[in-house]
Amino acid sequence: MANVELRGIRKRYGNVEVVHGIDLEVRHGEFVVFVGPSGCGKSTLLRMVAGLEGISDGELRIDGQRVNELPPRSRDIAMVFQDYALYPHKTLFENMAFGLRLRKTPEDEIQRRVMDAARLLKIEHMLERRPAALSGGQRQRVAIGRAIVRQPKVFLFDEPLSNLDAQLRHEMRSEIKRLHQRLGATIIYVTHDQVEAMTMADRIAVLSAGELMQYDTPDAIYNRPAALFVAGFTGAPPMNLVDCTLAGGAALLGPLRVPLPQELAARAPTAPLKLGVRPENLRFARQDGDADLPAEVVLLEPLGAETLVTLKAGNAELIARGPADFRERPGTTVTLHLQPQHLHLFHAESGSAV
Amino acid sequence: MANVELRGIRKRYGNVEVVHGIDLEVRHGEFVVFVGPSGCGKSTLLRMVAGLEGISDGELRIDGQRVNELPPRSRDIAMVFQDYALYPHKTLFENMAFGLRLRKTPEDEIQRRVMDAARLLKIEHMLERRPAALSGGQRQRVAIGRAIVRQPKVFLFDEPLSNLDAQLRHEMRSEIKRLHQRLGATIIYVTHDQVEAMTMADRIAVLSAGELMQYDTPDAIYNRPAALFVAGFTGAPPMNLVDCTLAGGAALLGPLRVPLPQELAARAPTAPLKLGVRPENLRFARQDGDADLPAEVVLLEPLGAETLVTLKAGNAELIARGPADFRERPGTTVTLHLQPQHLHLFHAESGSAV
Amino acid sequence: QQTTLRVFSGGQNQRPDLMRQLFDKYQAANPGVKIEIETGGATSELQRQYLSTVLNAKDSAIDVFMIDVVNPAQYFSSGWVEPLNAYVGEPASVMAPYLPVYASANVVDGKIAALPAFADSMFMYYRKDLLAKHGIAEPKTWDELAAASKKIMAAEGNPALQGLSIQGAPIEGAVCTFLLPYWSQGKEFNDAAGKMTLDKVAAAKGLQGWLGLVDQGVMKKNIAEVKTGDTVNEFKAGQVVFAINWGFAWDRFQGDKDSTVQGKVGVMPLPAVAGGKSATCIGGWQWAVSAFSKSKAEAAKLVRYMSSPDSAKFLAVQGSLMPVYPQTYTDADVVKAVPWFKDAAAVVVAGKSRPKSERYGEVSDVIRTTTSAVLARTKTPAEGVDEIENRLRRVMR
Amino acid sequence: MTSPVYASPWSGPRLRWIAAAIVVLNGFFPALWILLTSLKTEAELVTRPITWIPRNPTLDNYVAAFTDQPLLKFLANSAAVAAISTVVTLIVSALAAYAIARLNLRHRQWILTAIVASSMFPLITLLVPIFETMRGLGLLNTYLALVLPYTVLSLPVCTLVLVSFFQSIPRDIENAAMIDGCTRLGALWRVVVPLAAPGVFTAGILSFVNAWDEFLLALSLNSNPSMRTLPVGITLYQTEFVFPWPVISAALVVAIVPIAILIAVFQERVVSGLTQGGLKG
Amino acid sequence: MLARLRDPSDRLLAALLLAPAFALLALIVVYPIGKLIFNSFFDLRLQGGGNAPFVGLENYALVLQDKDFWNATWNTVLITLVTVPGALIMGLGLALLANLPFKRRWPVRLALLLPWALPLAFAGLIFAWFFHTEYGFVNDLLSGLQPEPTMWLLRPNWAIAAICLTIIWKSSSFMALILLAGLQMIPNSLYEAAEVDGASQWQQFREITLPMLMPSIVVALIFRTITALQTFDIPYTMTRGGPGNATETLAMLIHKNSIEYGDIGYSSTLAVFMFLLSMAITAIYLKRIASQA
Ligand SMILES: Nc1ncnc2c1ncn2[C@@H]1O[C@H](COP(=O)(O)OP(=O)(O)OP(=O)(O)O)[C@@H](O)[C@H]1O
Ligand SMILES: Nc1ncnc2c1ncn2[C@@H]1O[C@H](COP(=O)(O)OP(=O)(O)OP(=O)(O)O)[C@@H](O)[C@H]1O
Ligand SMILES: [Mg+2]
Ligand SMILES: [Mg+2]
Repeated sequence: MANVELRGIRKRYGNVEVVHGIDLEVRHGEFVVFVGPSGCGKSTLLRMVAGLEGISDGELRIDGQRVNELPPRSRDIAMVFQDYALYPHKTLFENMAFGLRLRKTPEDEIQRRVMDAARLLKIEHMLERRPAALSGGQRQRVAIGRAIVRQPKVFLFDEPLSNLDAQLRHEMRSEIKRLHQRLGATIIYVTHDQVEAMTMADRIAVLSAGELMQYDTPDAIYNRPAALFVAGFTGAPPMNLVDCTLAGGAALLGPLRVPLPQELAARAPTAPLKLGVRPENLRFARQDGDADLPAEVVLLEPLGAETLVTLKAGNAELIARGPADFRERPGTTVTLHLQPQHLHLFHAESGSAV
Repeated sequence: MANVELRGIRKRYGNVEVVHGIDLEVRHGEFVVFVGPSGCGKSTLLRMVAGLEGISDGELRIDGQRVNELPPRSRDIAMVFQDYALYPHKTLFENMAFGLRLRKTPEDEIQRRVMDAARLLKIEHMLERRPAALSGGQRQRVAIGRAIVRQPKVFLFDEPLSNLDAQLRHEMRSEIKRLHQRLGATIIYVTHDQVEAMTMADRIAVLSAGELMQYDTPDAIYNRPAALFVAGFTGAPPMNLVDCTLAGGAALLGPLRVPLPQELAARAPTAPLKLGVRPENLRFARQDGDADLPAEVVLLEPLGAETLVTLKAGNAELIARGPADFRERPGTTVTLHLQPQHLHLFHAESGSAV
Repeated sequence: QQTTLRVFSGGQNQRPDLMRQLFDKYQAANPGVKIEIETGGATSELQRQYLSTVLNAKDSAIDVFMIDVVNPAQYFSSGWVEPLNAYVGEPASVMAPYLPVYASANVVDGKIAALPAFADSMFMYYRKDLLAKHGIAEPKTWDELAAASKKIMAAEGNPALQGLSIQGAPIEGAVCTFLLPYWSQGKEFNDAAGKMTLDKVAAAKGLQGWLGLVDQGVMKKNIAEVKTGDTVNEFKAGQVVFAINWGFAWDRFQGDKDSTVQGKVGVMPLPAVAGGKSATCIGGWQWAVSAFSKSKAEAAKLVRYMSSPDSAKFLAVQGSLMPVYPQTYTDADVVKAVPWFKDAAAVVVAGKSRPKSERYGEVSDVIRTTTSAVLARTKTPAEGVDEIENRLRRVMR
Repeated sequence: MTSPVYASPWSGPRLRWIAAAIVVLNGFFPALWILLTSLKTEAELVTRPITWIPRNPTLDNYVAAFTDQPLLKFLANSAAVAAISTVVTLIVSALAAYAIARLNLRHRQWILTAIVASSMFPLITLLVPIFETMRGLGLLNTYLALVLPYTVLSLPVCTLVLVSFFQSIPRDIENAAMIDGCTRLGALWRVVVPLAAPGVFTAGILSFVNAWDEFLLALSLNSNPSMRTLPVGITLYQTEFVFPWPVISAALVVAIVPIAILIAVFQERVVSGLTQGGLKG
Repeated sequence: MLARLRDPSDRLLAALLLAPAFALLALIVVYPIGKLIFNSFFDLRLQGGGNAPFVGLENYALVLQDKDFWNATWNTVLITLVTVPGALIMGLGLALLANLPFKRRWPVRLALLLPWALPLAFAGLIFAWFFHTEYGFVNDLLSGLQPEPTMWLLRPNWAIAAICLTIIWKSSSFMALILLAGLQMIPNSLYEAAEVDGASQWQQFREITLPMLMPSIVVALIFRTITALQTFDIPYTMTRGGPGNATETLAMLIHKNSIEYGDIGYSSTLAVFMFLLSMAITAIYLKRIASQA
């Protein structure tokens, strides 16, 4: 258990700066998830925390102590690598036991811990194999196992579940949460999976092109995105964002008029704006206080549990989550209902929330 | 465009058989998705189709012609590897151009196609880099690019989007579908992502431990799972499955009683059964004709767009999808509503659907 | 009809440059013959290696080659050299004009195995200037030599100065190092039939003599490391009073740019043990015709020419190579060109040939290895002599 | 490739320079000694105390080296023989190594053993039969007479080196090439060999130097002065009794310099760690 | 047919790929080795004009009774036992040093290679000179430390030591070359994983570097052992096997018997023994290699 502070952290590869000064604190025992588009610098950041990449600028502190110069092995961390980085010459058992052996853990303790992890990860029957004889998901599980058998101050997970099926992913998610609770460990976790981010995180850091866009609780990130980027990045599908202007307490989308809640309208400037609404807040069934928006169905994507409906309202393309049994054919016009309290406004230029 | 037939395909590694006789046909221009738990043999199957693994038994036909002995190069396929398998010594451009160069495609054509793919994949500004200087997701995109610049008869994709963020993944999904439509290519696609499977597939093949469990349209897989395994594997979270017995046209879950639709009850035997209901069909708002089920809230997992609610009904643990604003605290008792037509029954022993 | 003869003429020591000139003359006189020279490895070891590969494979690429004076018996019994009787005549007449040692060395089982090309011998070189400066006469016995050395060394006060330099490394020269003091006691190593007649006491005494010189500081402690070239270089550098070495050394002492002893070098017969007689080791090279040659008659003719008195004179005048004919030493042209030959003649004539054996390789190996080991003091002289006897008893029957 | 920058005892610049100094001194010392010797006179060698730096540096020895013997001719012959045999060795051993490393051969051990065992007989005992073979083929005094045996000489070690390197190339990368349209050999040539570059380079250097230095065969198979190689040529400076170190040192320097240049040039081109970054796990 | 050659089955492909290697081996070594073994059953001496009586295994019996053979075998084994591990350790050290991230690597790598590029016989001569009692730089360096110059090459134990040192110097280069290439093939990510697992530099070396390098080490060891068993040039040029035959190796004995003594039958027999020795010693390694393959 430890806290991790990033102060003005930068990373340059040659002349190219890929991380542009990140300030962020992970508290004792906190579970922080990094999300952001591919290539935005999540792995780089994690690797800098681990000590595997030099820090070009800024300061990294663990438990208040500057560790920029500390080698990884002295930082007491465990990490699941995005590319696994298993030891090809060791069996699965030895892959997982390695960190413990280095710490001179008693043999029976090693046995116990590795077997526990293996059982958890459903790889207990292949402990004598080498990584080459495993499937992708199995390798990933070994990589997780290697991290969790140890009990370090900080866990770093780089997309640890990306190659697992939904079922297993669900289980692993719970297990990692349980691990977090049991050990009270500090965890930094990179993922592309919205569900993982939402369910596991105490706080989510949203990164974009090497910059920190928002760092807050899942609820805040989802419901009160501080920036256009965050709004457009979270949710699957993400928030619908439509150009609009303000007139008389309502947003104008071309010919369409969407009334806004009083205090939101009051705050908003007259400059060009973006109106944001999440797909699940575009509803086909009317409730009290809803604003109405006529739209044409463009495309249906049945997902089993629900149907993603792409619609055209004025010039704007919107995606709504419809029920699994949504049956309107493309081309028909329906009325969308939206609740004013679920509307978001952003400055079109600066991207910041109104 | 080609059709691919698998006839009694088996694969043994040494003494261990990992694929136990798969029969399956992919039609001309069809988009087939393989899903199944980690380690069930999806990659192995794909690699056998590609000609990278020997076929221990059975016959593989492409366009009616037996190709068991044909080298990969002569099968006119492209493949995205689960572990990317980029050429570390070539730049991204050359990674993608390699297949075209081997086919003596004219230089300007190569330029054009590679640039197109790169633009699509948003990697056009790093074409001169080597794979080592890329993030995980960027590497994955290169791997996709390498496959799509060629225009082969069959595309094989092994979890091509697992390291991409939701946004990009959404775009790539559309692109791959568009590619499929434009080229009319036959595609076999492995994924763990339910959304991908549901939205992209013409047909889904569900595999378990080297066996084909069901091979049907997404709708059928989701709504009419032929086997317990399929039901338990699809959906995120998957279908709730609860032990039950049959009595008087209703399913008995210990003390609780769930009325079944007439004709389902008629078909069902008296042997031990499993009752299946998908999380989205466990509702908190009552509709006409619903059956009621009292349950205790155990855990809430807010996902932003919705909340996963774990409940205890009798001895059974159930997961329901609640609205984003679901606010009942754990410990409170609620009434679940389920529609009889969304209930599934399975033989507890054989696993087959009633 | 043109005949091409390929001649293998070792390295620089065999003076391929001079041989070429002779060949050119021969070609001029015999228009049907063309002669090509092939030079092999520069040392007799490398030559042996090359020749044994080629001849062992019964290759006809070489028609004529040069061999060391110790080798005719060995090559003859290997069937590598063509007996020349049929081409040049019987030994009794053909060999008579040569120096007797060479005449006998080249006749094996009554067959002429090769014809002498030029002679060589171990000489005792000394610093005329130093002996003169300290008023010392040429020593006649080893004891006198030791005394003379010590006197000069003490007087000169040069710590680098050695009294005597010989070859103690396990090279062919060490065979002579063993034989010289042994012979100088009037003993023979073998009889005319090649059977060993080793007097172990005398042999041990000879070796002990060398060690005595080391102990007295006349020779250096690491004498077992010294090779022929070391002696030459050290003498050239003015660090040696007496040096035993082959004939070629003279030119190096007198002719080399970096020699510090030009004009200060004398040659004398080797000392003897008190009551014994001076003896030295001869060397030199012989012309042989390959048994696998396709033009043996032509080759034999060439060999005959190369071994003729005219050729000997040419080689002596042009290259200071020692003649194999006694009368050439006194030839006016020769004496004029190479004045020191008048001193050399006596030494060469008194020279003895190393044991003549068809297994000379083994004989030489045993003697030189053991001698060097004794000089390195890893064996006592008595042990060394025992070993030589044991090992060679079977070989030299 | 990124290299870790965390503090490691060897990454300190000072220690790194010490390390470099050790390696360089160890490797260069005798060569340096030769270089210094090549600038000395013969007499200087037998003076005591010994001199390290030549008192009167002279290039005479180099002049002698080039005029006493056709050193350039030797150089050219050596270069030709070494280059040709390196190419042949690399091709032959890469093919064999690929078969051993990648194809599921049942008698792999025996194939390996046979190849390795061929290097277990001392060359000297095989010399005469090899000579006979070459004579039989009419190859004496041609480059080929040396190229063939040199290839065989380096074949075992190169094959084994390449086997171990090929094995460490991930199969999937080769698979990708086959899917992209390469034949097996195409994949070997275009992907496996470049990725095994350090190994191929090593094998190449091994066989080049083997050929460059070989003496015994060169002495016996190519006796024609115009076909002589450098090591044999250098021995020609010595005579039966005298070993002119300064001139021979000069010739040795001339013999070593091309190799040094070759290595320096190639070295910078063989980028290390090429295998990295292609794979996920 | 052509198509069949373009895409042959594994077995055909293997045959095609191995064909050039085995053809060359057949051409260059099979006949010579056959002849060698054949000769070992004859009392074949060059002197005597080549009529060689068949003697069956007599040569083999003679070898076993030959003091010189046992002496040479002992020296050879001793040199092997000292120089193979010596060269491995030194080569590994050099390779590790040379693998450090220098900006310009070639001077270091060149230094690594030079000893090996120096022709073997000349390396022996140069080191013999270094160890020369009077003109060698070793005694020059030690001149203050010893009252009297040591005669390195004239004392059996020192001579062996000097020879071993020279061989190690010379052959560690070969080792380092192979190991350096092996080092370059180890993915950096493994070190990263080990770092994170908490491995110290030494532990990383033991747990990652060594095992990953093992294939290269084994290859290097096989050939180093084989060449060590054939040690010839260096002792030959440094001591000629002296003093006495204190530093005579098997290969020198074979050379002596064939070139100097012309005893082809006997030297062939010695060569067969040497082969058996090599086989016995390398069998262990070969097994390892084969199991890796
Ligand atoms: N070389 C091998 N030797 C033995 N077993 C192997 C080998 N390669 C794969 N397997 C096993 O074969 C099974 C199928 O592997 P495959 O890679 O096809 O799984 P997958 O369905 O792609 O899984 P994932 O989703 O995790 O990638 C796995 O259980 C794996 O452990
Ligand atoms: N060695 C390098 N040289 C130059 N640029 C690099 C290097 N390594 C990474 N980058 C760049 O740095 C950026 C950040 O990479 P990083 O791996 O941190 O991304 P990421 O957020 O983890 O992405 P992903 O989700 O795709 O894994 C990327 O744009 C990548 O191209
Ligand atoms: Mg990443
Ligand atoms: Mg897989």
